[in-house]
Amino acid sequence: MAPEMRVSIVERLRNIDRRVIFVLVAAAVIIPLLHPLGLPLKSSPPSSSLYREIENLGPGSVVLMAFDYDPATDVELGPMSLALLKHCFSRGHKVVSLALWPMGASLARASFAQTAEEFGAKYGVDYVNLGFKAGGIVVIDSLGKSIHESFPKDVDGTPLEELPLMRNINSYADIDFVLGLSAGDPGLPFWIMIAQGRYGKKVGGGCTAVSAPMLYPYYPNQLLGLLGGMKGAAEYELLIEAKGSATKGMDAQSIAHALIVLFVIIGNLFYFMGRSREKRGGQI
Amino acid sequence: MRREIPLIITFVCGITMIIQFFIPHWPFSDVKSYFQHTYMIIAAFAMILGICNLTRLHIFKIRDRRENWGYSIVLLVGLAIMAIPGLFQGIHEGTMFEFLFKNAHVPMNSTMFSLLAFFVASASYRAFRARTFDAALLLIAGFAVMLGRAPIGDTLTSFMPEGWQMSDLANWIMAFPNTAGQRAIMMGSGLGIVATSLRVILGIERSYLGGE
Amino acid sequence: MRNLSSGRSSYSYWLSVHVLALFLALLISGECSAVATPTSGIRPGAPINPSVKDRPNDEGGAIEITWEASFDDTRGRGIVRSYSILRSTEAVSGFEKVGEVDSGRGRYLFVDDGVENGKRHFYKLVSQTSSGAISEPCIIGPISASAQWFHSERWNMLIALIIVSASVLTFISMARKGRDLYIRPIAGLQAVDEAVGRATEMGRPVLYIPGILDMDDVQTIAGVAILGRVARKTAEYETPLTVPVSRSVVMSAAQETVKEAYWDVGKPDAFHPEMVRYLTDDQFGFAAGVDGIMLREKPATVFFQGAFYAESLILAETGHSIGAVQIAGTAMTSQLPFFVTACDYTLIGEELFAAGAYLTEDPRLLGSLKGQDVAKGLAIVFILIGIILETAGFHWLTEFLTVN
Amino acid sequence: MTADIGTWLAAFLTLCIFSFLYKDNPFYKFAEHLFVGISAGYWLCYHFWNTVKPNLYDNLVEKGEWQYLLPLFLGICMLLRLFSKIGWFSRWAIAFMIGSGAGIMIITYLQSNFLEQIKSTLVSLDPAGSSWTQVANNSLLFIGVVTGLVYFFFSKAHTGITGGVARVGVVFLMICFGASFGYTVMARISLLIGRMYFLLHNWLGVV
Repeated sequence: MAPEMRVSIVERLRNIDRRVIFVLVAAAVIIPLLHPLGLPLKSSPPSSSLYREIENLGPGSVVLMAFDYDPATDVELGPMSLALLKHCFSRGHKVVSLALWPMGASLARASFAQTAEEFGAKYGVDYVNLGFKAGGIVVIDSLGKSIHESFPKDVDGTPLEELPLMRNINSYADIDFVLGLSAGDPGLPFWIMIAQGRYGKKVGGGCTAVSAPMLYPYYPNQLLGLLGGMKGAAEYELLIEAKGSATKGMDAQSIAHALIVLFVIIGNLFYFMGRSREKRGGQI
Repeated sequence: MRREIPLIITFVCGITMIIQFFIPHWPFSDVKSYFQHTYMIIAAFAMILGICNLTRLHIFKIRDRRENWGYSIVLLVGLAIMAIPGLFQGIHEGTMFEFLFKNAHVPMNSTMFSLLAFFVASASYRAFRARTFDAALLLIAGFAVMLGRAPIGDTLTSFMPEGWQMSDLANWIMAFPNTAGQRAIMMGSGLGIVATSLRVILGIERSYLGGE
Repeated sequence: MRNLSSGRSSYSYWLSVHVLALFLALLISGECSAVATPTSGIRPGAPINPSVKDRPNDEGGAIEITWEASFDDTRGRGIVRSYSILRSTEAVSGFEKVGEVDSGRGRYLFVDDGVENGKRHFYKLVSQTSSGAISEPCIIGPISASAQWFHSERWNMLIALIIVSASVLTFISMARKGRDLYIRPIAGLQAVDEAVGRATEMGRPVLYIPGILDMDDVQTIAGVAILGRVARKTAEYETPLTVPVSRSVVMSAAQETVKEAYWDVGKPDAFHPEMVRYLTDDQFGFAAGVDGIMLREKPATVFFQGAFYAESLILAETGHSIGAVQIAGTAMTSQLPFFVTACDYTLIGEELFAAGAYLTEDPRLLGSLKGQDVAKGLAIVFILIGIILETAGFHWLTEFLTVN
Repeated sequence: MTADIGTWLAAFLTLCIFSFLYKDNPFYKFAEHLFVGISAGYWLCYHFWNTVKPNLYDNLVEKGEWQYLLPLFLGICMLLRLFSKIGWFSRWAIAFMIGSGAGIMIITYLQSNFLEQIKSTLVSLDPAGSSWTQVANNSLLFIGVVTGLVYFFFSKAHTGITGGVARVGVVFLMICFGASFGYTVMARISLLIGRMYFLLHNWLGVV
């Protein structure tokens, strides 16, 4: 190949239309979703320990599940909520959900709708959605006194007294495990601080990949288990042997990572090739 | 009057907020949340100003038939179909507001957010280059963390002993050099914020009131 | 002020309590846990060494109850499921439950924050098993809650505040008196004039984004301050300026600032309030809107000065795609890498706050920068001394720096 | 393929926004303007139902807490901007926000960005108490923080010793930027997967 031609190819690749990159990124995500590769996945210790904790609760235990996120992070936390609910229902646990984020209540509703039927769980008997309440840490603290006072009605406006499950549940004392799914503030750190720190409850949960490093220091002493980002959700799906959207997403995640690393390498390669030509006085 | 009263208000509010941190006794115990409520309420009223500004700009655009004026109609319609039911019907489940939030706002919001994946890729290709020594360091650190955070990193370095693999390198970078750098930036900008706030409270920095 | 706030001062009250309370207290306090008489099921041991005190450094209304695990807690025979805390204004009767804490720890702390200030209270503490058997009660008190006038654990903050403020204010006053202060050049700021000039030559507008947070954030204040200087330049050169904002209050402040700049330069007619445009409070709605403005108005120069989150890269990459010169500045550490890689110049952290001072060359602002340097120097000295002390095994400095 | 009208709307708008990646086009312009309009409407209602109603109306009218007349007054001051002659009243409200914001910032940042950070840097360099790698890592942390701080000195030119030390500081800053960059890449990809999954699963039903 003539050196001039090589220069022009290198030069063209150096200043490649970024839309080519966009197409490759899209392909790296779409193709693995359509045709899963089944790359091996193993669960990390924080995920496994959360699984063990839920597994070891006696049947009929009450799990308080906090939906502290909104639709923007549903992609990471939604699959976690489904996997955790499936696990709880399959073990015969009762689930009480609430939300410290306004949109969390309807996300909880959607997650229950996708899981309850499969396990024959009935609203009001096996699970209850208390809905949203503003106030963050204050709400978490008030549950130690009385859930009925903080949430007199459920998400649909039904008084709690009319829900059989809630007749015997009134404070942390009646709850066996607190699961927090959190996208930020208010979220898991507050549950750890109050429910675990002050009331001695067992606390575990999930968070977005971005906030995982902030929460790792709490594991395993204050936080009994943690699912970090979509990978954490996929690990939990693996543990309960029910593959869902997170598992499907994992292949895409690996391929996309590899692609970006490749971009960095190629970008630098062409950069240096172009530069060495420059030094020799070639045309840019 | 136009200049002095705002400066006095800034000073009094600033000092009060500082004092409340040191005095747990009433009335200072309630000051923080009261002030927070107050400025949330001011911001909510200011929202009306913003909406007026937005509406006026686009009404003018339509009136003057400026370029792309048709899209201004789309914007105003979007605003109206969200705000009118939202204000009168409420924002709970089952309302028009909630339908639009779920099926228009959320998908557009998430899609805008997900554009970042594409931009991260193009920035990696275009700008993540070892042009200088500094840039090379940035690149190497980024590379190590990117690889170390995905299963692929450890696969590539599986010949290394336990504790010396890619994920360990990533963890080490996050824990030490990264923390040190972050901390220096945090301390510097923390001081910058403290000094700027001090100048604001004392009325030395007053550009927000218009001019020096 | 702090009557009854500690166990020791409550001792004097102890003597004056009702005779029956004294009797009960003597009977149970201390080793009230040792008794474990079986009634219905096995009766668990009571909590050990219970004590109460007024919660320190608060506005009153709260009492702290502490105790150690019963012998039958999970560490012992493992039958205690939880501890109940009951409160009354009398020593023998009228107890009402105020809380319950799960077992499984060595030491316990419960805060009862529903107490009236200055009123005497007694507490009853019992441990209970899952079958419902309860221990002998421990009755403690009396105790009353009170408010404090100074937070005794915040001396460190007060001292730090005084030191930092003093060094900043001293140099401001020195600068005011005409003392010459050297300030090193910062690359991004020297480029400001050039960047505005470029837009003028190309006949394209300048786009200025003062972050996405509200006016109560100092980064926004710094961003609006720099906007003032940039607006003077665009007024001088008669270059169009567009300022999209995502908060209405920022819109008002930015309008005032730009208007003032145009008046100062003597070009009031060139100012239009529409230069500052409110888009939406929404993070990505704002990003979408700004992207649209960039693509259609094709600014030659883009400034990002203020607080930015994830939208930083969306904006910076779009700005790059239209070939604009981009000058960014933020103290958001998570977004700095994106600005550093995608923009031409980036003001890192503290440089954003210094920028206002640079561009005006107002001696008072320069003095404040010098004061910040002194504070940084002190921080370095502190770190050096602290590390020597830590290495030598003394931890008091580290403890002193802990803020509660 | 779904028959749900909401999902169709969401899918259409998703594709409109994605079309931006190709170039600016009528679909993107449509979605962008709709998005700005809808989100402005959303935040207006959000502030009304989550701030004005509970914090102002309920406190003032329902509970009769007269101290909430002040926020009402300042809010009205803000609105006076609509009338250019008395628009300067709005400065009172702005001054309130800026003043109280600055006060709270001084405290927050002095604590979290200054004292706490100094404290976390006070690590032991005693090899007797910890391993040599620990001592090396701790020294690195300490050197990074101090040299990074020196970089931010404004009143000293970056020449001579100061220049050398600041140079080391820059090394740490660059590593820190690289690490944050690499770290964020991962989180961003998940978002894209989420959107693609929505299109392929919820809308088209092919996955």
